[in-house]
Amino acid sequence: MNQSFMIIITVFFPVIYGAVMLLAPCFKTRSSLIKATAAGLAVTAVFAVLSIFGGGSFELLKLGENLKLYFRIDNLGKMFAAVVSIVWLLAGYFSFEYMKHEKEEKRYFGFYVMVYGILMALCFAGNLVTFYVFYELMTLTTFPLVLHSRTREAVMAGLKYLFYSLCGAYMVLFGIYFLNRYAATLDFTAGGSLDMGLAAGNEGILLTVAFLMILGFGVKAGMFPMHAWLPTAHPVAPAPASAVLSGLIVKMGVLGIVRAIYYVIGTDFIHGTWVQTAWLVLSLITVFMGSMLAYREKVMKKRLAYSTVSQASYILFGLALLEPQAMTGSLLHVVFHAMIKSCLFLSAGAIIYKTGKTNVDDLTGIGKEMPVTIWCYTFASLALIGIPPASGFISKWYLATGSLESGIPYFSWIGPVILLISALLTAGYLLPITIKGFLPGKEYDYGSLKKAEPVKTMLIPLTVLAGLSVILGVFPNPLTGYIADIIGTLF
Amino acid sequence: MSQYWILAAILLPIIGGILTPVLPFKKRKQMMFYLETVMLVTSAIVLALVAHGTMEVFHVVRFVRNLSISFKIDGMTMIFGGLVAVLWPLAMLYSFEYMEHESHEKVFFAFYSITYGVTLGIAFASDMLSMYFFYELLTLVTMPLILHTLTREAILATRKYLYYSIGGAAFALIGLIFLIVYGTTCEFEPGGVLDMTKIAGKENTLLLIYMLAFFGFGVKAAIWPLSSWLPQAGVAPTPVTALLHAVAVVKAGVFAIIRLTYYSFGTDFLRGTWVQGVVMAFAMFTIVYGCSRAVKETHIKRRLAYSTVSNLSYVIFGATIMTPLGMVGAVCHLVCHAMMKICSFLCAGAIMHQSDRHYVYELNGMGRKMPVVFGCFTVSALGLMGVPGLAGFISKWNLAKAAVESRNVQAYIGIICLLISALLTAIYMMSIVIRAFFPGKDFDYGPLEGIKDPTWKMCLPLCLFAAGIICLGLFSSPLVRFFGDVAAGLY
Amino acid sequence: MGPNLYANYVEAIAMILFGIGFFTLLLRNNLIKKIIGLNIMDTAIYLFLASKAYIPGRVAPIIVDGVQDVEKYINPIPSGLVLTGIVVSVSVSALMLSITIRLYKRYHTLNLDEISAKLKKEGL
Amino acid sequence: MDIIRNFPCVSIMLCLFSGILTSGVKEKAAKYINRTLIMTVIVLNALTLYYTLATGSAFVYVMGMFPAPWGNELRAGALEALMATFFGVIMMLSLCGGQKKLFDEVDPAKHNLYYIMTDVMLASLLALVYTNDLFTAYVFVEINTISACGLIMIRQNGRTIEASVRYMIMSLLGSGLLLMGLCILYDLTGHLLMSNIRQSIIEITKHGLYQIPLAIAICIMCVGLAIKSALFPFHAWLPDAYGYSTVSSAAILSSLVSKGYIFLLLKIFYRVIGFNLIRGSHILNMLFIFGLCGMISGSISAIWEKDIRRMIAFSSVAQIGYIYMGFGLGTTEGVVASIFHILAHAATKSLLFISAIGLTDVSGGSRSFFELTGSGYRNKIAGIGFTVGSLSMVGIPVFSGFVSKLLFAEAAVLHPDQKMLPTLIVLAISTILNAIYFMKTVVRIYVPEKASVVRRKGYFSVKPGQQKLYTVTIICFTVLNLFLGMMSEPIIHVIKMGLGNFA
Repeated sequence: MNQSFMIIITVFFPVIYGAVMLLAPCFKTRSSLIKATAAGLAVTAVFAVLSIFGGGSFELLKLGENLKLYFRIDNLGKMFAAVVSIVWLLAGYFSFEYMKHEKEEKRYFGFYVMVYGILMALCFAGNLVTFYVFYELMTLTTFPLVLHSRTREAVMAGLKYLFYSLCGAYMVLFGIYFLNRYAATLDFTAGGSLDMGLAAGNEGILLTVAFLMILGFGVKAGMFPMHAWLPTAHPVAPAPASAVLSGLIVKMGVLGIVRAIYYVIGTDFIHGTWVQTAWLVLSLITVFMGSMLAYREKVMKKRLAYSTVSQASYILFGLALLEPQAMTGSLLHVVFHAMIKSCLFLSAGAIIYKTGKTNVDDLTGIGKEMPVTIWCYTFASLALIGIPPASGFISKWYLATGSLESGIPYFSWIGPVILLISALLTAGYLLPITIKGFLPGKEYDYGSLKKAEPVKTMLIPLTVLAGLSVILGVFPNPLTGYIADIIGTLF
Repeated sequence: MSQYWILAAILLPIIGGILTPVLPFKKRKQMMFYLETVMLVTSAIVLALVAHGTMEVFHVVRFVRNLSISFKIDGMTMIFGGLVAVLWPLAMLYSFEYMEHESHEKVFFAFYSITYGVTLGIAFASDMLSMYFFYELLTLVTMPLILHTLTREAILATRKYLYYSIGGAAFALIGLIFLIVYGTTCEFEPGGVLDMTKIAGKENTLLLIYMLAFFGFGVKAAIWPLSSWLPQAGVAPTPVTALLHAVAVVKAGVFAIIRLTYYSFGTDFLRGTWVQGVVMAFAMFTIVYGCSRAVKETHIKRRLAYSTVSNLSYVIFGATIMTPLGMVGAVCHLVCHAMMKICSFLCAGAIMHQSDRHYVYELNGMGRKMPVVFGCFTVSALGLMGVPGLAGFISKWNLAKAAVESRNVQAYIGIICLLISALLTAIYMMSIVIRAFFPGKDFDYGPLEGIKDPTWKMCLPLCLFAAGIICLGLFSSPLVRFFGDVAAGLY
Repeated sequence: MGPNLYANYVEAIAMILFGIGFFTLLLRNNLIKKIIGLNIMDTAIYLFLASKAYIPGRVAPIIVDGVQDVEKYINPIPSGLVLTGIVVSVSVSALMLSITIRLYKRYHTLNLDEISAKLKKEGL
Repeated sequence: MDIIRNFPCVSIMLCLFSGILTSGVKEKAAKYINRTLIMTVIVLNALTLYYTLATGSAFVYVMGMFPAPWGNELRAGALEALMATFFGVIMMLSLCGGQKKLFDEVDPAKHNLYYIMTDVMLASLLALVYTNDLFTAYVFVEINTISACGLIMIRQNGRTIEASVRYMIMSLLGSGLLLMGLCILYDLTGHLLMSNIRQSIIEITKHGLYQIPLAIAICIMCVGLAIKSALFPFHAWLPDAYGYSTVSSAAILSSLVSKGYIFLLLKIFYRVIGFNLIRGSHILNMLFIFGLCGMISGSISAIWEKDIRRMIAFSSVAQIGYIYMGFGLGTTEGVVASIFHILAHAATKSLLFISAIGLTDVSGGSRSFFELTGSGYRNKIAGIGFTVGSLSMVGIPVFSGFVSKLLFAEAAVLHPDQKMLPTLIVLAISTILNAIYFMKTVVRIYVPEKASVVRRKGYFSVKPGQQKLYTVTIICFTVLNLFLGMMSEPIIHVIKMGLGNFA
């Protein structure tokens, strides 16, 4: 019991803690606020670790019959929870320094702590309803992070984010309504729990439902055609926020799809149907389009956001193949991309923080000013492009092989091609910064050069993340092994 | 014996109201005390009756032959009566504060409490005629409340209200006659009272008549195209708009429709006929229509009124599914919406009363100045959006569940309407919240000086309602089970 | 039709007269003409009644030399009716005429439409 | 007990004689005579009603020595007695309510004329109700016309005189047709007593003789009476006649005179020709259609009307439409509904007229709808009266109008063939229209007028105490309305029984 109870603490402690932080009139000085936040995050992390190792399940309360809030920790959940915790803590640590030049930190940190709890809840959610509940809450609580700066642009972006997400959420809700009828149970059961007896004769509507759910969760994962909010919303947020948005919140969309398709509807049901085809098409379009746009984008954070769009769809593509290899690839990419993208955003943040430069073209010689940052950036980019032995390579390899093995006509070979192209594009939009940064060319006057290396608070997260994104690539086996037995239950 | 308590419950507020202008009150306080006592005593009686359980019919006045004014207590009575009994005293408390600066408030309060009695009459009515009687009476006693300000537009609004309602009642009367002639009895009985042997061969006429009666009652339930009186009636003082045009009057219309459909004509007779298609289609259209008008509207109260229009049609939609589950959904939303809408209306009223701002674009930054009011408003807004954990989610869940269970394609489309309207709801409610809390980067709070939360008389009801919304959202299952029993005809 | 019509030509004429009177009363604007129409109408009815009362080859129901059997006399009741009718119509015409005089004194015209026009002007 | 058998005749005679008597005396005495007369009439007929209910059958009173088929007869059944009593009551109340106005508007020299007229009017009404002889009926129709004309023009101004002329002309047309019709009937049957005509008509129809003349006769009579009772296309004379005469005349005319004719028509249907035969002929469909048109057009013109009294007058056009519609349904339920509506409408409409006058008085005597703003506060009792009347007309439960509407609708629902839907729809629509113009007025009279305007226009306000008689009248009318609305059961029972006795 106490183990299961730990889940509840993990979920609700940060939420309540954050709420208190928001409402409490204390925190005169900044340091006290920082301390409070740090404490909150740390404690939550401890709880998280405990519950990850504890496992177990817990039913909180019934909102209505089969509307129960139910938590269960399975391997998938553990993996996501681990990733989330790592990135969240690092980004948080980064923001202690970064947020100095933003106003109203109290609100920021308050919500930051809250969202941590909610993400935990999403990872540990035991059934679709619970997942939906916290999915909505995530939207609402991350919303203040997005429009933190409260400029008109930020507010507009925030609204866009809100309404796109709600739109997606309601598609999902539509799905849930039907699954509640046609699924034996809404609890996540590996391989799906669709009641074929009931489903017989209603395949049409159920396939629609499946597609809507993919689309709905796809909103968060920035899948075409519902991707438009992402490049607007991520950049306006403060850098750490955009790091976690791109690194983690997007992944929650992915998690949602995995849960819905692999754990409720079941892969067999949509295998080879128009839904799978549509899904593949959409994800491939997104992959290509995302990197194209990123390539043409000049503002750094926007460029990174676009790259998120395309990278997230790598994962979706892998899932859409409904095939173990590819699935492995996707889950690996979830982990790697989380590390990499947050690393990239954080370094971008560091650059903005120190130099205030946002446009890519201004960054000539930046490598001289802040070498460590740019080195981290470079490693991360290499990983994202997929240069062996860096991590990205592994995941993409699995994806490619998976797609070739899947034997789905056309897509089995179109997929890898597009992945390659987009990899090239990735190189095209990430590396120039490094190159220009270190080799500014001869007309760059070194006189004006001044060291602008940020303080440790910022460097540590950067280096850790960059390190991880490489090391995980070098020693992928524990991770792949872990993922293998997740997948073992699915296929 | 306790039968006479029903009479007491109905007559007490009526007599109390009539006495209000007559009694010589020294101070305003005395009148407040007097009225509040009347309200509370009445509510106490009603709740006691409801708790006491079902009760046989008893006749008060005989009109013609078997037609009489008679009362009984059954499931629907419990629900509606209980709801009204809970809401009324709070709204009364609120209106004391609100009406302080309005003129000739004695008359106002007189009719306000008379209306209470009449509404209870509708709730307790045991047959169509009695309900029709109180229904007409309701129109008349609420007329002075809308007329209250005596401005030109108030007069126009009143006229429109009268014409619409009385005209509607005329058509309802036709339905009543048919029930008298073709029914085995005039009493309300679960499953309907039509005498199948009599109507053999006349089915189509009866369906037509049902449609007429439906739209007749639909006037008060503000179904398109008969809805335009409701936003116009917003000229009335806010307590009126809140209580009558969010709860008493409009809900009486919906209540009547449920009575008509489930207790008089009987769903077995109506289900699957063309008339079901028609009425459901109208309900669905109204759902979307109301929301979209609300989005365009900038006057706060009118916006809320339009949102009422659409939410009422949620209930009607539930009713027109014509299955027990549908009725559960309908009743559930009837209750939840009452809570949420009265809360949001009272908030709007508080805003107007404190700051005398009536338009949405005037609300920038008010959230800082009136945290309690806007907090409650946010809760109700989220509830209306159907955010999980709040009342709205539960009722929508039940509605959608019923729709899915009914295996009726039109109902499926209805679900989509629900979700679309949920999105629109998000737009028109959240836009207010966001304005209030995130007025924009360089917004000066200068003009807002002196605006603050109202006194406890206003805040207490608000907070109670907000709390109610949350409780309904979290612990609704016993209530829903009760509704289920009611729908199953156990009460 | 033809012989039938010939047989009851009196009734036919009565009907025609009635029609004339009726429409005069209805359509004429001049009050006096209306009254004349009224009288024509009534007269037509009396004619009708009288013609009904008379049975060829019988005598008026006045007792001369002792009562004889019923078959000998014509039907007396219609005559009675005619008398009553005359009384009524006389009184009615009298009333009409008196009103007409009043109106004429006020408005110096007998044309009903003109009178109403003047009334409108008076704004009563 | 059998002495009661004489009461109908006695009451008629009383009226006529008191009319003669009145002409000799001062107006004050005339008033008392008139009041006492009406009271006695009410009492006598109430007793008759009681008697007929007790015996459960109608009785025939032979006038003079000759038995049928030669002599002249009265016939009293439950329905007749009810009608007579009710007419008496309404007339009483209308006179009381309008009395003050009468003093203001009519110069004292003419008062006893007025009372004579009312007496004669009452006599003719009773005669119309009771008589069993068609020709007598005709004679009293004419007397009725004359006295009505007198009532209209007792208030001497151009409008009333013109109105009375128009009224005269239309009703003369009507009575002409009626006379013609009954002459033809007499020609066909050789009888004037209703019961005898009935038998011989049965004979005729059995042998299938004279069908066309019979049809013509029926048609002419119907049209004649329809004209006299202002059915839709023939209602041109009505608004002025009701709108400009002194108020009690208006009340009496609207609620009694036209009803008398309608009742006569009913008797002709049931007692002379036989309802089955009527149902067979197409005359009913004609009446039905005219009735429907009347319901709509009357209300619409009322909505356009700015003069409140004319508005009420137009509304009675609509109400008469209701009644004919009920006949037109051609079922017993329909007829019952119509008869009940005769009562309900009589009670309501006179109430409306009388309270309206109270309202206009406190609004500077102007009858324009817009001047009435806030008059409901200046003259409370009148305001209440008007509201009650309006609600009853709109058909709010517990008021008389609701019950009659209920009955009409029920009759329509029970109707075998396709007349059902049109009836129901038109009922609903006309209800809406009623609501529109009556509620508009109610709202108007309860919207307080600005104090400045009140001062400028010199409006005064009246306490209920100041005009006791008026107040009492209004209260009586209200009670009557509520009685009809809530205790309608016995009355409907009487009506049904009376119809049973008719045949």
